[in-house]
Amino acid sequence: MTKLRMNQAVSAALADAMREDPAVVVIGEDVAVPGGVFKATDGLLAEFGVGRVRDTPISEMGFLGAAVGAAATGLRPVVEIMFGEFLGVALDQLVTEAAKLRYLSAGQYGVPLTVRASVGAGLGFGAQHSQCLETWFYATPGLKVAVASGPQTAYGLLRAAVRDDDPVVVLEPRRLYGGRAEVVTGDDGIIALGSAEVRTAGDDVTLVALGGTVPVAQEAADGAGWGAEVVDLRTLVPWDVATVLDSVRRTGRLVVVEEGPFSGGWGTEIAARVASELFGELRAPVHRVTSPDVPVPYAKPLETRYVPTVEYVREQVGELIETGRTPRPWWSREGAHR
Amino acid sequence: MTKLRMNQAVSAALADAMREDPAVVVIGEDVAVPGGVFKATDGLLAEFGVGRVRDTPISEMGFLGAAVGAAATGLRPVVEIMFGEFLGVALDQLVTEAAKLRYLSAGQYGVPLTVRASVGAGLGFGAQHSQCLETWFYATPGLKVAVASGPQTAYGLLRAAVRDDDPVVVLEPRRLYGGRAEVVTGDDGIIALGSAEVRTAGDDVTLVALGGTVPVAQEAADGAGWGAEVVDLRTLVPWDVATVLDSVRRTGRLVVVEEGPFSGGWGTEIAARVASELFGELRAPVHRVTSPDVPVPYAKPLETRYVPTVEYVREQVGELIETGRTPRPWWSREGAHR
Amino acid sequence: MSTSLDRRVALRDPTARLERMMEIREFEGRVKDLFFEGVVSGTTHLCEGQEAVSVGLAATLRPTDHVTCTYRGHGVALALGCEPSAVLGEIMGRTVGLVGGVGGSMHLSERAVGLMPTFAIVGGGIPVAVGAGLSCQVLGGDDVAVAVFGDGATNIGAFHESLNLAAVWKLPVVFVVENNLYGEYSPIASTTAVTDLAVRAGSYAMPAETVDGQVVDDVAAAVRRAVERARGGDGPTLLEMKTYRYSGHSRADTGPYRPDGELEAWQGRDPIALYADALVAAGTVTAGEVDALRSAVTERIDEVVAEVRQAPEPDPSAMFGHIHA
Amino acid sequence: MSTSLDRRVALRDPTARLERMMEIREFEGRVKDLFFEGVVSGTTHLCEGQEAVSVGLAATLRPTDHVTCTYRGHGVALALGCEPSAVLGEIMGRTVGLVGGVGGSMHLSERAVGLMPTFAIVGGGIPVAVGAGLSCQVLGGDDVAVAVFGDGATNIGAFHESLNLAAVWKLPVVFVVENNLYGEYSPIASTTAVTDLAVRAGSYAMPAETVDGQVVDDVAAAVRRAVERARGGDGPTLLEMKTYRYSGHSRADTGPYRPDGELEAWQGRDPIALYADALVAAGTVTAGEVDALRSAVTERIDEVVAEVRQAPEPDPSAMFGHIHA
Ligand SMILES: Cc1ncc(C[n+]2csc(CCOP(=O)(O)OP(=O)(O)O)c2C)c(N)n1
Ligand SMILES: Cc1ncc(C[n+]2csc(CCOP(=O)(O)OP(=O)(O)O)c2C)c(N)n1
Ligand SMILES: [Mg+2]
Ligand SMILES: [Mg+2]
Repeated sequence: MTKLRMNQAVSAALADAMREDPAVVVIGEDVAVPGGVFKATDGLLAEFGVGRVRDTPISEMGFLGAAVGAAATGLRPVVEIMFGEFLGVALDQLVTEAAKLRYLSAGQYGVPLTVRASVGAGLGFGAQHSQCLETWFYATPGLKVAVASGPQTAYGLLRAAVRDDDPVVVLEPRRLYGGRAEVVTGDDGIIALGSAEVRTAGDDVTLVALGGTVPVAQEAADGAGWGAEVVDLRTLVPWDVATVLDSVRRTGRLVVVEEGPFSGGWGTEIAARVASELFGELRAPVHRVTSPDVPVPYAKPLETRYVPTVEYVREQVGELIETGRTPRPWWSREGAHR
Repeated sequence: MTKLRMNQAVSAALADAMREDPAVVVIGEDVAVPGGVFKATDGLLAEFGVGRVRDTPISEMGFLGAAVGAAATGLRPVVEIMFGEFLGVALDQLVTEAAKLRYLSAGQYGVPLTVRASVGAGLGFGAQHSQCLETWFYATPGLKVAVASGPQTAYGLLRAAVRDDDPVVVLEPRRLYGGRAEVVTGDDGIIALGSAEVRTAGDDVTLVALGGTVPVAQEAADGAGWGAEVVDLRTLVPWDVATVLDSVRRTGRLVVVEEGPFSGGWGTEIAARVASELFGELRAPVHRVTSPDVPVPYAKPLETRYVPTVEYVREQVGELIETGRTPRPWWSREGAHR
Repeated sequence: MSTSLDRRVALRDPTARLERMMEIREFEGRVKDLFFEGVVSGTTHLCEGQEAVSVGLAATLRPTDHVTCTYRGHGVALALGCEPSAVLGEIMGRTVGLVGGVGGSMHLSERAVGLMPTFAIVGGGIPVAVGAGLSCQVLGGDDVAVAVFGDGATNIGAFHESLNLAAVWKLPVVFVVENNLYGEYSPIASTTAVTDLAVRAGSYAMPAETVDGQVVDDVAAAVRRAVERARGGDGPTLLEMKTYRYSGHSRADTGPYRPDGELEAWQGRDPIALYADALVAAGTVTAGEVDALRSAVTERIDEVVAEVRQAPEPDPSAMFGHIHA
Repeated sequence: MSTSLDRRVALRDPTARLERMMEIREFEGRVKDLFFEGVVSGTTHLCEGQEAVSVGLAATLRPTDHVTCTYRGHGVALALGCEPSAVLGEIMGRTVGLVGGVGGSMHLSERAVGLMPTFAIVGGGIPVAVGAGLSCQVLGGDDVAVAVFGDGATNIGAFHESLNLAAVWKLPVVFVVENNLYGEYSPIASTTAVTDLAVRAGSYAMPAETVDGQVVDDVAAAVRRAVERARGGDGPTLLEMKTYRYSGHSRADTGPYRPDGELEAWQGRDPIALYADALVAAGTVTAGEVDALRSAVTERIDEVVAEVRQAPEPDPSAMFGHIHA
């Protein structure tokens, strides 16, 4: 075990994957010589050379598409999309090509492709560099989506994604890159796709969090007067329905903690499924604690308020438990919304 | 009132909008001289000329982006995206640019842009030309999404979209283009965005449908032994929460009828919200009748089975009402799934 | 019966190239009939008139080279070696189809002959070919990748990004644009700022050739030059094939937007007639043998059609296969 | 106090152009200091060294022309006329900012001077300028649209699609590429198949010019020629401005990837020094006046910084404004 920042955990995962399999190549803007703008590919060029670690032109459609073709013909590419938003110029290759290539070739061609993208607010990058965008990948059979919540999951999910024989998107909340923690590397550190982690035991509520909201939910639960099972979903597609249902069966309450707009957020999938499957068994309505329905604002006090805070999560969950009713979000309470 | 096919209703709406406002221009591949591959822009070139009705190169990012710029500077463009999938090469301009331009200019620039796109299965166009893709537009404050369900809604929603001062996506289920019905044109035919329509009264269940599943849900309800309020959602973002809640309060049961994969489908938004808001008031779990989690298959018997059929909807709803429990979908029943 | 690979190898022989062009022509005619009969659903994009490009290309490439192609891919598939019954089976959505009927006319694939799943999104296959070229370069050996696409596709961003990337990385890729003068119903000049597309290689300092796409051996020779450059490590080439599609864009389109006489002028340089004449002139075949070839092809395709008509449609369970590994 | 429009009109005067370049230089220096001080959050992309492009452009355009620009937009905003306090206010996330602080350094906008919201997605603003040009063409009048973007952006699909579309539709658009030799930390030759970007106009049969981007009046003259063509209905032009950014790409980047001496060589052709020398040589100003100008600018920016430091931060309710009409 070594203590690593999350970006170091990513580069450690890539290095281990590249050592394990010579077909693994790393492709992206400024990933080679500069080692990545978030330093998540640092050191790879030195160890693996220009053939396997490649700086690209600014052309996400081109190099993501190239990675799809390379994956179908013998390589195992890992593409860095510096900011998740940039998939907006390349989504076709992921959703309409990569995810369907195996199907449309009756299994003759697979696409063992991993796409890493940084996501989320918190670093003051403004409305076009701070979104999470998980739903872009929804309703796409053939595509898997995992989300890192810290150094260990960044390492373990990425290793699993690279080994996976199908396209996997790994989202990395960029405000967590600098956070440091002990990381188990090697095979023991690999986290199977599709498995959630129950991080704490508690009787009153299940908090399902993902990526950047995992530390928030955890901290909210830690100091609270109620007991929570905090579940790090880790993989969003396919998500671990069994683990979440088990947990909610035990606690009787579910709160999904999301970064991103309330309307149409990824958590609707979790909420809809759990509410139906556990109909009649819940002690309170399923609740989603989210950001408001606004683009991510820049000014610090605004951005800070945008992402659910520890206090806000604690307050919302507390009220849900206490009243058995859905708490109103902060923006409808304070009359902040015009 | 005139009887129009849905594609004719679209071109009638465009013609009326262009007569009303000289700033309205129509842009897309083969929309001018050929009148659109689905003949949804037929006759516009003859009436409005090459300045306002424009055939484009095959470059969705380019001409959608141009429409964004034109909308911000005085025009009111309507863009045809021939197949919804093609937004995969241009999504950036819609989600990351158009939807945020007003915000990022503090209201100095608005984007009165309408994007029409054909969607859905049923015409044998295969996996890359048959998807619905609604969730690509989810969680994007600033963007509205409407879906036509026949000639009247195609006319009325499009008129409203063109008048709207913000970007609106209007999805047109392509298998409905040929269907004919009476259409109220002019101001009386305009359908306000954000308003659902309760099409029939019934005591047992609310069926919420959208676009291509509206006729299916309607037909399923018509011949059934149970009574349904069939709700045509019409606008998906923002959806008419009040109307749906009212209806479900009356019936006590909600079934969302969706074309597209079960996992991550648009209906999770409706299901999650209703299940939470009406917690404790429902007689059965909210149920989603959808397509299976597969890419849209080509062969006729497969494609026919992919979209929820009238019989399947009827059967699923019937079982929900009878047992009060979530029916299993056909693919898990028949062991069709490997 | 011959295998796909046998069919591919056969193209070394000029007479086989003539025959294959005839086969494609005959095949496309049947697909059109079957579409109008209503037994082909959805859409079809026929390539009559462009046979020399497909066959010239296939005659030059190895089966281990990688090809990405578009929805207008029946001819390329047949040329590369795919069995007519498997191609028609796919178009008719039958279990005997190349991918079991889940793909359809726009989605053909056979790995044994290097045909990656054809692309229904314009430009979608171009970067994918670049990636296949990357595999060739990184994994060693001297296979190459080829992207086949239309004139209209040269206006989409993926074209530009792909050519730049292939040039910068010096990848073994050949870009083959079938300039058939139309993108759907729009003539090239209405959508494209230059109509000689080889010019566009200049933006990438890439070698380019303009090729008479109606002459199969000219196509083969140009492809050979480009492929040799690629195999030798000298990077990508853009080949513009001047050609023409006799049918309209797709389905029931008859091409009413075409100027009078244009189709006829191109038919005057029909790739099959040109090659037949050339082979007869060279003494490779006699006129009688040409007729016999044509009859044999017709008969074979008759059989294929009969066979595929009888072939079973897939069971719903087929839609659940091959989504994940 | 002067308005943005006054500041714009002033640029007709050579001395004002010199002063504005000084202002931009001084401004960017302060932004860097404030970033390191920690009072500017997120990111900043400075344009020191490129002042002549911004000012030459602004001196030529009308306020009713439309400009799309990138995240590296402080200089363009100031040149177009935006008040330094409003630009800095936005960068520091204050209510006095151009868009009230919700945008930040990458999102500046002021309609009165034609500045559309600047684009943080590479290539995002290029088609948007084409669309603004479409408005000009369809609505009549002779305003034009200008897209400003970097060398790296010429590799993205939107560049290609935009130039083709503008050419085919003969739109009044000027494409201005600031070729500063780097895209982030990557030198142009490592990502771009040609390094003289004016070449790329050839793919669109579009006129192009290569311009010395360090000489403000050369920039202005080239822009004037292109704008005249556009206003006259003769369509788009590509202008390649050869220039250089003294700072690194963004934030704390100091540009360690640059070859030794490169920065110094460019500083030897500093746009402000070149113009000051030229104006002194022409007798337009004296050396003493140049120094006085510089001091005045420094003082003014001092005041601006002091003012913005005191300006209030927005209230959370600000995030709910301007989402819909
Ligand atoms: C991104 C995208 N835009 C539009 C289409 C619709 N479309 C299919 S084929 C076609 C024309 C393509 O023309 P060209 O590239 O010249 O190829 P050809 O059909 O002539 O072989 C168009 C516009 C598409 N499939 N994908
Ligand atoms: C689509 C997209 N890809 C990548 C980026 C990240 N990025 C921001 S600036 C930049 C470099 C752009 O270089 P250039 O176009 O030369 O402009 P410059 O910064 O030199 O002014 C990159 C890669 C982005 N913002 N958008
Ligand atoms: Mg063509
Ligand atoms: Mg640059």
